[in-house]
Amino acid sequence: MTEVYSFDPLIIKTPYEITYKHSYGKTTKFFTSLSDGKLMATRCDHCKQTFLPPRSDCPYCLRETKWVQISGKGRIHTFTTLYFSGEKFLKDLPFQLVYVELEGVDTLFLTRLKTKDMKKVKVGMKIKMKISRDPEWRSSDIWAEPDE
Amino acid sequence: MTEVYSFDPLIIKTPYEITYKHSYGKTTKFFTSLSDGKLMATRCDHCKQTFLPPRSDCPYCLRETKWVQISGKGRIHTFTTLYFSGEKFLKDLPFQLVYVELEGVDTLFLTRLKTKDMKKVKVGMKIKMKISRDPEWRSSDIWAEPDE
Amino acid sequence: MPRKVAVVAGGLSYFSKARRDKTQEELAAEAARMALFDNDINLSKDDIDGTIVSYFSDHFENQLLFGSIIQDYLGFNPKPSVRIEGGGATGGLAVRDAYAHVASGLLDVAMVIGFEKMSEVNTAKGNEFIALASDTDWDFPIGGFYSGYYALMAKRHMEEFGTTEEQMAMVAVKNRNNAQHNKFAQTNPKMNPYAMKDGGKITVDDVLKSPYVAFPLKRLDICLMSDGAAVMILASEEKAKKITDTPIWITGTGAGTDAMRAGDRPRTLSGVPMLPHEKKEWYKELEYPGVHSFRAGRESARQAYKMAGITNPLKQLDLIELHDAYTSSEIQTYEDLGLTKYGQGGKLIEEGVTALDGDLPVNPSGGLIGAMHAVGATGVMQGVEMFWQLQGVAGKFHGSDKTQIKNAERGLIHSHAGTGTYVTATIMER
Amino acid sequence: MPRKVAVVAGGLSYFSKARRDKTQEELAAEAARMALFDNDINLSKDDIDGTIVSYFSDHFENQLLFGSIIQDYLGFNPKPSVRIEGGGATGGLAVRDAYAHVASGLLDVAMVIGFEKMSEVNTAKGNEFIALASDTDWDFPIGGFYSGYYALMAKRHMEEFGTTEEQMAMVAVKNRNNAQHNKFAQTNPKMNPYAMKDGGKITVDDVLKSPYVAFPLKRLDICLMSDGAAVMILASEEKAKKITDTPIWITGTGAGTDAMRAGDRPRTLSGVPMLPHEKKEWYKELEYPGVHSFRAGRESARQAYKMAGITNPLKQLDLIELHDAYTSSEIQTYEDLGLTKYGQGGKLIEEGVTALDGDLPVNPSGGLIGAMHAVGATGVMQGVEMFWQLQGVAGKFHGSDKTQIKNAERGLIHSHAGTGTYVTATIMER
Ligand SMILES: [Zn+2]
Ligand SMILES: [Zn+2]
Repeated sequence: MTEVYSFDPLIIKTPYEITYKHSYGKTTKFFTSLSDGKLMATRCDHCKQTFLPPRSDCPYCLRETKWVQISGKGRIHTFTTLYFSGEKFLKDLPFQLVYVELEGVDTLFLTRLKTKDMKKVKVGMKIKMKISRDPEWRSSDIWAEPDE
Repeated sequence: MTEVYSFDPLIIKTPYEITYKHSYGKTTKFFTSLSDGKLMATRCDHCKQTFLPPRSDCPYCLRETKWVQISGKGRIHTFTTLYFSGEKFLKDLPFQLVYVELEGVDTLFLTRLKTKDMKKVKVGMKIKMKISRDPEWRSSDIWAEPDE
Repeated sequence: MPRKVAVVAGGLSYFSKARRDKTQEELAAEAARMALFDNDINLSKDDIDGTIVSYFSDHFENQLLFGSIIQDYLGFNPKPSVRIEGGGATGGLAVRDAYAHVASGLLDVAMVIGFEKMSEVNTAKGNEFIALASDTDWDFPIGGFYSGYYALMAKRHMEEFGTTEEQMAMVAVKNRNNAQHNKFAQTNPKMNPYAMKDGGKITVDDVLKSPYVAFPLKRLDICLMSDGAAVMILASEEKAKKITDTPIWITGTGAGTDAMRAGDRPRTLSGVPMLPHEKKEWYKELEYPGVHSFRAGRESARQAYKMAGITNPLKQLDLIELHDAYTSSEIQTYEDLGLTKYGQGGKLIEEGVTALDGDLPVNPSGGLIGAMHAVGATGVMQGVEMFWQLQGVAGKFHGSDKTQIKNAERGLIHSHAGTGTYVTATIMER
Repeated sequence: MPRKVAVVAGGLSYFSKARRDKTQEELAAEAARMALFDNDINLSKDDIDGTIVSYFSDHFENQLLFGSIIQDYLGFNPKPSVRIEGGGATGGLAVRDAYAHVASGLLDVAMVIGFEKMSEVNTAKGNEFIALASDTDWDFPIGGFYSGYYALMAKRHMEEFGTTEEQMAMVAVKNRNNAQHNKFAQTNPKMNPYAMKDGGKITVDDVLKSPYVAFPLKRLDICLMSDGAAVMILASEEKAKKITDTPIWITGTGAGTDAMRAGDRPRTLSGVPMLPHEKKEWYKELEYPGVHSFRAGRESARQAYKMAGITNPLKQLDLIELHDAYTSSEIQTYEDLGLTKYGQGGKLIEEGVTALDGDLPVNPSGGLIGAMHAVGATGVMQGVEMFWQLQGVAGKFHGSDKTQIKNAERGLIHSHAGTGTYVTATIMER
């Protein structure tokens, strides 16, 4: 498994592999709702704040939050196109990332923008969130598309 | 790559792999000397201390150390037999670990003990360090055997 | 003069082999809610001036910068925060760091948040990660595994001092059985809904018959591996007196270190650092620091006793929460803390001195063997336990009065990493 | 009153994309030797009472508990030590923690040891590790990459305030070209034997023509990734005066935090935390904290200025070492630090205010773009640079007099993590 990469100095090359079993805990419902075509956020009625990504506990008062459905419509707050990335996403390049302001949500949401015409993209443009039919149980199961 | 391990809560199983290129830096000589059948330690003449594992810098005075050859003969300071271990070494179980006091060395050295008769092993028993002919460029390239 | 520092609140999550019902940050919220809402305090969340975040390794979740997620999740932005790490002693170091932040005036009220979620990898991989906290060039590649390192040290202690496997087993029985009165404990299926099913009381015979993991250590000699969280709130004297009528003062803190590879300890260059009640001639024959003992533990105790004015720990301490990673290391630590002479630790457990009804109870909570070892939470859990004990409310929180040490006025918490690479000792007083 | 705390010595290693000639601990020894032996001090290694160890991630070496290896390798056992971590701000947090340890009386003389060796994985994996320091449930899986996050923030800054790519390029030129007079700098092949071969001076045109990594950020807008180490020694007032005739005092320290996911910043719940010289009406229209700015940077500056009695930073500071992870973030940080109004950062670089010969030079060392970014070493490097500048010996250490800011009496070091998750500001004075 180990191979020598250099002798002076001695450098050895070794792979290391880990298998993670990651629990989404109380945010599970976000992912399982996607199969019903529903986009869910969490809300603290006490603090009148709606969170996406969902938070099971309100950061302001530490009360438990409740689930609310959102429309998935919104506007672009800012955007970029990536031409380089970390190892895992090199195969996807180039791609677009956006922060979106979603109706009924107090936080901005970071997601990919899928569009055929990047030149038309601008701050304030209307978007709609889309849900993958082939879930990977990741935040990448949803993305934004222009809503025209 | 990702598979679902449970839906409630949602638990996803994902492998993660890293390839390390690890440099032994200034301790390189320890490993390259093994192919000449030499066991090398480092010494600070100022502090009169000999270190194995080798240290390129003396912890007492921060001067740079020099290389010295050692005999590899010594005695068992303490021992154990492992019946369980971390993932990587499960295949080797059971095996013996010892701290050895080596001639001319001020530190104790942790290594495997390879012996056919574990029942004879005791604190103070004479051992001799052996060098692998099939190096993996790891500290496991040397080990202790009874020296009788 | 630095400012006086008090503990004013504590909170714990239930501990479990796998708390899959919650994410790591949700577990931290469970403990934080208890600290803020279930203690008898005059304090709101907004009164917290900053946080000290305590967790061991990014490896367990493959999430770097987790400290930021915790600070954020609990809603403390934009206030100061820092993450502390030092292996098994992470929690103890975090408590000490919070002390430094408050004593120096940087924070008036500080929350210490300790947690670890070790269940997102399998147990053998978890053990491997822990072994990656030994030297990966030298000690890990030969089959490194912490139970092996501790077995080597325990064997040397047996050889040097005559300590027995039966004495070690007694430690396991004490701690495991104490845990049966603590509802947070992982080995307590009667009170903890997330406990292991095969928990409950054990006997010396059970321990001796449990399979060897690394001779002389058996399965029941070894601590748990847990998911969970623990939270403490510390405050300056001025604030503490407004927050609670019964602040618990931190009157001493010490931190020691030792070689990453236990074999590198300079056996011939040092003697035993002396405690006030000890005599040099006791240890004339003793090679020190050897692998039989923890120099860092001794050094941390020396500093903490000096700061707190303790000259005879066995008499002046009312209880101890001690990092019992292994039964052998609890015995070794009795000696490092000066509760008895080096070599006499085995006798101490045999004589019942450290039992729940002994002169100096050690690990009324159940410790790492009976209650939990969620690395970054562990030292903080000890602080919470000591806080409740000294306030006299341990029974209320544990769900059983049996663990409350009567009239406890002063205690020590002891946090420990690696083969003794980092150790902290902290004195808390009513 | 907490004790006064001074910096009394500093040391650096050469920085490089890959220092394969040495292990991480050997690099730390290189910097520690310089701190102990090449500064004009009356101090021996045995006078150090404890260490604060600063590194970002176990992932880069697959060695957990590395803090212990460093403490051990440099020969500080059995004295106290603790590891501090907070992503890119690790170094700044470590300096602050050392301040707390000395001010609180826990340590009289403390060594801060910062290092990182990022070359043991390839660059794309290194970038992925850094991206694992963003939320791995939400931000990482969509293609998370820090240059992308900063691009989103930079684009919003451009949109909101009219900042231009040319202004960003000017920051790169300033820092890269400053680095050509600093022998430790990774982009300086004339003076640093481990430098990149294609280093040297650059022009605005070079930056604008370099390929986009994430629009609007181009390759030359982005900081380096380095191997290396940096060491500072801090001391109490009493000790400092014995150690050196020219101690440099730490007169202010602040730490701020913000949401792990930049989108979670509560845009509608907070206003701009005001600095003494600012007027509320400046920011009536500004949604804050947005993703255009770093609330944590603002908060850290507010605390540090208050502690140091600074009411007008542009006038009262003589130089700044600033965490220029991106050219855009240097411009954003000008505003967070109150050197100019929010929105006017681009003008500041355009007008040459932060140039080596400007009113308030920023990053005379070359910063993260010109000199190095070995994460855990970075904030400590800034402290070493500031120490040498305020002592007036920067020329001697840099190997060129060009970088020494004349008569520098007071400076600020600024350390920054994530998308602004942790930021520290520290004021140092002659
Ligand atoms: Zn709320
Ligand atoms: Zn020496």
